Amino acid sequence: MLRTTGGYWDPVLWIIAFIVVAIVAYIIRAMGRSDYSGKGEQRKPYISGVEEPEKEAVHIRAGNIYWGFLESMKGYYNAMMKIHTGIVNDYISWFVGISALLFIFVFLVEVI
Amino acid sequence: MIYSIPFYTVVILILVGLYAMIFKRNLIKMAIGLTIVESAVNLFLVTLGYREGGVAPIYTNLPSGISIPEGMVLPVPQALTLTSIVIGVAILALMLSLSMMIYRHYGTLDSRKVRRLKE
Amino acid sequence: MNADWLLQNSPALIIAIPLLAAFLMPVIDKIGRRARNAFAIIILVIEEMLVLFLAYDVFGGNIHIYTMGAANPLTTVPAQAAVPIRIVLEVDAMGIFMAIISATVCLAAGIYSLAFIEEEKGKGKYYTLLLLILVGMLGMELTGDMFNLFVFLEVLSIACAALIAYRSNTGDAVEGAFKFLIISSIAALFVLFAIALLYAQYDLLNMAALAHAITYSNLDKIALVLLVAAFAMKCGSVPMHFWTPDAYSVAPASITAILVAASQASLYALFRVCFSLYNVTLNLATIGGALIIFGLLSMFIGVTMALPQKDIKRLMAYHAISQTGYMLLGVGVGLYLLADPEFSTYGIKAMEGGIFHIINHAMYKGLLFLTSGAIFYRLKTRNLNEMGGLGHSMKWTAIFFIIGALAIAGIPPFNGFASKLLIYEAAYKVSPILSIIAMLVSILTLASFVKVFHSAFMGPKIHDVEEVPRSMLAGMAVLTFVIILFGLFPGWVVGNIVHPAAQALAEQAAYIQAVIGG
Amino acid sequence: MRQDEMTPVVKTIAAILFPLIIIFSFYVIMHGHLTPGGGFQGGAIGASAIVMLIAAYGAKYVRERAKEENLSIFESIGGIVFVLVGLLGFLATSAFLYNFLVGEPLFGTIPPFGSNSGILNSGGILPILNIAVGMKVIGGLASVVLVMALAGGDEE
Repeated sequence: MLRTTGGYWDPVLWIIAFIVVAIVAYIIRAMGRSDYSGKGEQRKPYISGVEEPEKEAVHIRAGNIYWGFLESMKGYYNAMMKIHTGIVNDYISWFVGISALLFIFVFLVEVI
Repeated sequence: MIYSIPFYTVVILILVGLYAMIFKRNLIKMAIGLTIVESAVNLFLVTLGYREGGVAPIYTNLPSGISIPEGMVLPVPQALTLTSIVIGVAILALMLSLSMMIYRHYGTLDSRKVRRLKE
Repeated sequence: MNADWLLQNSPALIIAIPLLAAFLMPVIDKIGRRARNAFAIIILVIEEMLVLFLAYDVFGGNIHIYTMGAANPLTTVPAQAAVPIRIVLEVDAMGIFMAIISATVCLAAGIYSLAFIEEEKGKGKYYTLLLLILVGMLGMELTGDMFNLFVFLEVLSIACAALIAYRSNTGDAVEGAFKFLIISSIAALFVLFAIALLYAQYDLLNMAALAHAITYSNLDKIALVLLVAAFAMKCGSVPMHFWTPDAYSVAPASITAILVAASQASLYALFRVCFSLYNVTLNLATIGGALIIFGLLSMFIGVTMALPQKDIKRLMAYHAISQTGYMLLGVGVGLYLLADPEFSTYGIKAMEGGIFHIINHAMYKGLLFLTSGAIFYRLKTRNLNEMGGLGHSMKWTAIFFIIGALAIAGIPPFNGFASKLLIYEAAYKVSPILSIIAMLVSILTLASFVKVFHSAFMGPKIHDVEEVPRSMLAGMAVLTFVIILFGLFPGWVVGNIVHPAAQALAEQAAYIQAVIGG
Repeated sequence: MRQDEMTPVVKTIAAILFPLIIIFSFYVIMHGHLTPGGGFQGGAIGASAIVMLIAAYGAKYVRERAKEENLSIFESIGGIVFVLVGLLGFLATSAFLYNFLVGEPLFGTIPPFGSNSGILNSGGILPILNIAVGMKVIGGLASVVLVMALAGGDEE
C-alpha cells in the first residue's frame, strides 16, 4: 500500500475490484441469448448481403491514425516541424540560447 | 590588469569556438570549433594553476632557496588539463572518423544536407 | 575475503570489475563466441549482485565512503592536508538507487544482445563498449568528486557514440552518432568549465567539501547555470532535446535501452548538483521553477511530437523526452516546495514521485525499446506503415509490449500509475494547472501507444514471421518482472528504496558529514 | 613504387629515425615519475613514430606488419595491467590503486627528501602505471591513425 499526501493507493484492492467487475460482466454476458453460435451467417458484418471487403484493404496504416487530430492542430505542428530542423548547428544554438536565458533568469530573480 | 589577460583570452576563444560551431556548416569546421572551446577551457585550467613565485613540484633540478613543499605548486590543475587533453584527443579522433563515414554515405559534409533524421 | 571486506571495497569493485572486463574482452573474443558471450553475461550478473549487495547496506542508512589509493579507504582527508585531495567515491541512497537501474538495464540488454546482434560484425567490440558504458554510468553515480564526474561523463559519451554508430553501414546511424557526440562533448566542456570556476574559488574538487565551502557568489551562480544547462541537455529536456530522437532511433535497440539509463545518469548529476552541491546556499525556488518549466515543456512537446511519428523508435524516443519531463516536474516541484518549510512534506512526496518515476521509466521504456528491437529483428524495418498483424505470430513480444505500453500510460495496476499519482498530487499543491497538463500528457501517451499497438500487432497477418529467439525474450522478461513487481508492491518500494533516496538528496548535511565530519 | 609511399630518401631517414623515436618515447614513459612527461606523452611520441612510418611507407605496408587487431590487443594489455595493478593494491593491503610497492625491491626505493637528482628505481606502482598507459596510448593512437589512413586510401 502506497500512502500519498491525499490518500493511498493499493494495487491489490484494485485487482480485487477488477476481478469482481469481471465476474459481474461475465454474469451479464451469460444472461444473453443462448442461440448465438458465432458461426456462419451470424459472423457476417453486413446482414443485407453487401460483399465484405478484403481484410488488408481495411487495415488502417500508422500514417493515417489520428489524422483528424493532426489536421486540427496543424498550426502547432507546422511550428514544431519548423523547429526540428535536423541541422546540428541549430542544436548547439538552442543550447547556447537556453544557457543565456537561464543566466538572465537566475540573475534577474536576484534583482527582483 | 596584465594578469587578467588570459581570462579575457579564454572568453574570446570560447566565443570564437561557439561561433564556429553555430555558423559554420561544415562538419570538420564544427569539430575545429569544438577543439577551440576545449583549448579555451584547458587554458583556463592552466591559468588557474599559476601561482606567483611557485615552482613545479619536481625535485630534480630544483632551484636553490625554495622551501619544500611550501614553495611548490600543487599540480592539480595541470593534472586536470592533461586528462582533459587526453579525452579531447579521443573525442576528436572519434568525431573525425564519424565525419569520414558521413562523407562516404552522404557524399557531403554540409550539415544542411546531413539531416536524414529530422522532425 | 569475508563479507565485511567485500562490503567495504564494493564501491571500487563495482567500477573496477567491468573496466577490467572491458579490457579483457578483445583477448577473450579470440577464444570463441561462447566464451565471449558467457564472459559478458557473467560479468553483468556479478555487477548486478554487487550493486544489490551494497544497496542492501546503503538503504539501511549508511553512507559508504571509499578513498582511492589511501592506506585506509575510510580516511577521506589525508594527514598532511586539511581538505580531501584524493578521489573519493561516495555512495548514498540516491547514488546506489541509480546504480541499481544502470546494472539492471545493462543486464537485460546484455542477455537480449546475445541473439540480437548475432548476425552483425564486431561483436567483441560491442561488448567492450557495452561494459565501458556501464563503467561510465556507475562511475557517474557513485563518485563524490566533480572532476571524476566529468571524466566518467566523457567515457559514457564516447562509448555511447561508438555504439550508436554500430550499424555503420547505414548513413543514418553515423549521422545520429555524430550529432550525439558533438552535443555530448560541448555539454561536457561546459561542465568542465563550471568545475574550473568552482576550483578557482575554493581549490576543491570534492563535492561534499565544495558544498561545505560554497558561498553562492556570482561565479558560483554562473557555474550553476552552466551545469544545469549542460546536464539538462544531456538528459534530453525540451528545448535541447533534438539529439534524443536522432540518437535513440538509429542505435541498436539494446543500446537504446541503455541510452535511456545513460540519460538518467545525467539527470542524476543534475539533481546531485542542485541538491547536494548548492542546496543550502541556493535560492531553491529559482532553480526549482526552472526545472518545472523544463519539465512542463518536455512533457507536452515530447508527447505531441510523438503522435505523428512513423518510425517506431523515434516515437518511443519522443516519449522518453516526455517521461523525463515527469521526473523534472516531480523533483522541480519538490525543490520548489522544500523552500517553504510549511510544505516540506509535500516536497518530499513530490521528489519521491519524481525519483520513483526514474526507475519505472528506465524499466518500461527499456522494455518498449527492446520490443521495438524484436520487431526490427524480424522485419528489418522501423517504419510503422510497413508493419501489421504481428500479434498473430509474435505473441510474447505483443504481451511484453502491452505491459510496457500500459505501464508508460499510467494504467493501474502497473508501476507507472503509482509514481504519476504521487507527482499529480504534489504538483496540485503548486498549481492545479500542472496536474491537469500532466494528466493530459498521460492520455496522449496512451493514445500514441494505441496507435503503435494497432499498426504493429493488430490487423490481418501480412508478414510471415516467427517469434524472436529465447535470449531476447529472456532480456525482455527481466524488465517485465521488475515492472510487475513494482506495480504490485508500490508501497514497499517507495518506503524502502525511493524514500531513502529522496531523503538522501534533500538532506545535504548528511552528505557533507560523511566526508568532512570527524 | 606504390602510390601512397614516399621517395627512398624519406623512407631511409624514417627507418633510421624510427628506433630513436621509440627509444625517446620509452625514456619519457620510464621517467614519468621523475620529470615532466609520463605515459600519455611518451605514448603519443611512440605513436607519432608509427604515424611517421605510415606517412613514409604507406598505410598498407604498415598494416601488413602491425595489424589493427594486434594493436588493439596491445592496447588492451595496457588497460588490463593498469586495472590489475589497481586491484592488487587492495588485495595486498588496503585501497584501490594503493601504492603497495613502497619499500619493495622493484621500484620501491624511497628517495631522500628534498632536492636530489632522482632515482629511477623509485615511485612504487607509478612507473608500472606509466608503462601501462604508454602501451595503451601507443596502441590506441596508432590504430586510430592506421584505420583512418586505410579508410582514406579506399576512396581512390
